[in-house]
Amino acid sequence: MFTLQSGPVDTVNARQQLIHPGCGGYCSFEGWVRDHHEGRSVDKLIYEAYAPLALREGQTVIDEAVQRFEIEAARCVHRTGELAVGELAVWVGVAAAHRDAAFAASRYIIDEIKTRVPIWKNEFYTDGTSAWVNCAACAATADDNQSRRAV
Amino acid sequence: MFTLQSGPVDTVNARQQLIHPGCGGYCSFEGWVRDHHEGRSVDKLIYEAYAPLALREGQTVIDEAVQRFEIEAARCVHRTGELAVGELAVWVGVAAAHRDAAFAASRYIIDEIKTRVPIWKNEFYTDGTSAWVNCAACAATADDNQSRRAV
Amino acid sequence: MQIEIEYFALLREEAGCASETIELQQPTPAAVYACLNERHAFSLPAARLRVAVNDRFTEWNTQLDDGDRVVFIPPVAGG
Amino acid sequence: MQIEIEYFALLREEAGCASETIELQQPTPAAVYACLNERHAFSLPAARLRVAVNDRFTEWNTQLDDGDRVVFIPPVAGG
Repeated sequence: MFTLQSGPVDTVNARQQLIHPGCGGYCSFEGWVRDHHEGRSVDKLIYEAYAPLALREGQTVIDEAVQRFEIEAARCVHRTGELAVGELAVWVGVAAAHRDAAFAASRYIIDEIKTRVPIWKNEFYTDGTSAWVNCAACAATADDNQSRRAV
Repeated sequence: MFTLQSGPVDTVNARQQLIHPGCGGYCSFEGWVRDHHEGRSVDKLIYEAYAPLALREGQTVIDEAVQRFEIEAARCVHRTGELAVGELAVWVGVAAAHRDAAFAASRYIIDEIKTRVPIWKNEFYTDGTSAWVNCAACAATADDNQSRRAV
Repeated sequence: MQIEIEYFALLREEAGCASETIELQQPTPAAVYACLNERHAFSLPAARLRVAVNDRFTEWNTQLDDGDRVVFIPPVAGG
Repeated sequence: MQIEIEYFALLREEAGCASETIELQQPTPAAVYACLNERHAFSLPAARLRVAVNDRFTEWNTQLDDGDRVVFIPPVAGG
């Protein structure tokens, strides 16, 4: 199951949903808001999601993981809105009979979520500027000023 | 930090110890007591540790992970004593700037803990028998009766 | 035909609005983006974007129907 | 020399005790295990074990000192 959430994620409860007596391995990944990115000091960030498609594509990623790996269940929760440094941005949990599959599926899910699901990250730096991550590099080829604008 | 614990593991607190503002990736692995093992139905198990050496070797594994991978911190807690199906037997947590290192170090730690740290698992089956896991296969070459005895 | 466009992230900021409607004959996502790019001078070329129609990923040369909702998707950055 | 042996897991069950002391001239872990194996008929050959002396992994041919504590380590199964 893939969900979007505008408030803090209850990881204890999210993990609880995956407990199953046939499972011997559980792997979880969490993405936290770092205080730096590519050498710049980060103050906070805002995640914006194209919700209907993000939910559909996120669920497709989960379904693919269940197909590809010998796992019992997998979940992913992604935050939207404003997050401070240290806050949890994304949570992935996978339960499986064995650890190989739990690790592999966890990794697959976070990698695919990051590259396929329409969620964007607006990073706000301590110097007062901000940038849409990934867009900055692309847009730089066209016009550097558009992507690193004053707040 | 590597620790042994005879009661339930507080994974929420254990995770909390790893939170660091420079970290963007957190990977955790949990080993749970499965209700089956190699086709046999498991009732409960007992972990026995050679504590002084287990603590030393467990800490060596953690130190190696910190040396080998670009991680900020890692912890592992292993249970001892009697565990029911579904209980957490081992917990690993790793925080890093990036997810590659978090996943790799988590995997390294659980793999090494399982093969190097002197902790033994006595599995009790629903048919009333029990076996020391791993020893059973080794001992089988000598005398199969010694390793699968009535409880 | 009337096509509705919804904007997100950098494109929303550059368009200066969250959505708008344009009128085009025999529209495709490619034609819609070219038209809007004239208006807003987006910093992202179409080659950097994906496109969704009615909340599903779609090809750039798909024929659009009246009332279709189109979203141009800048490089994503979840996680 | 007096050597203390501590047993764990399968070896503890097969020895029928958690620890014992034996007396040997010029003892090594290999000699100690051979001696104890005569007494207890362990199901695990030495080749399947590791050995620790005073809580550190050690080689089988290490010369032991009086009062050393030896632990024979069956295949582990943590996690």
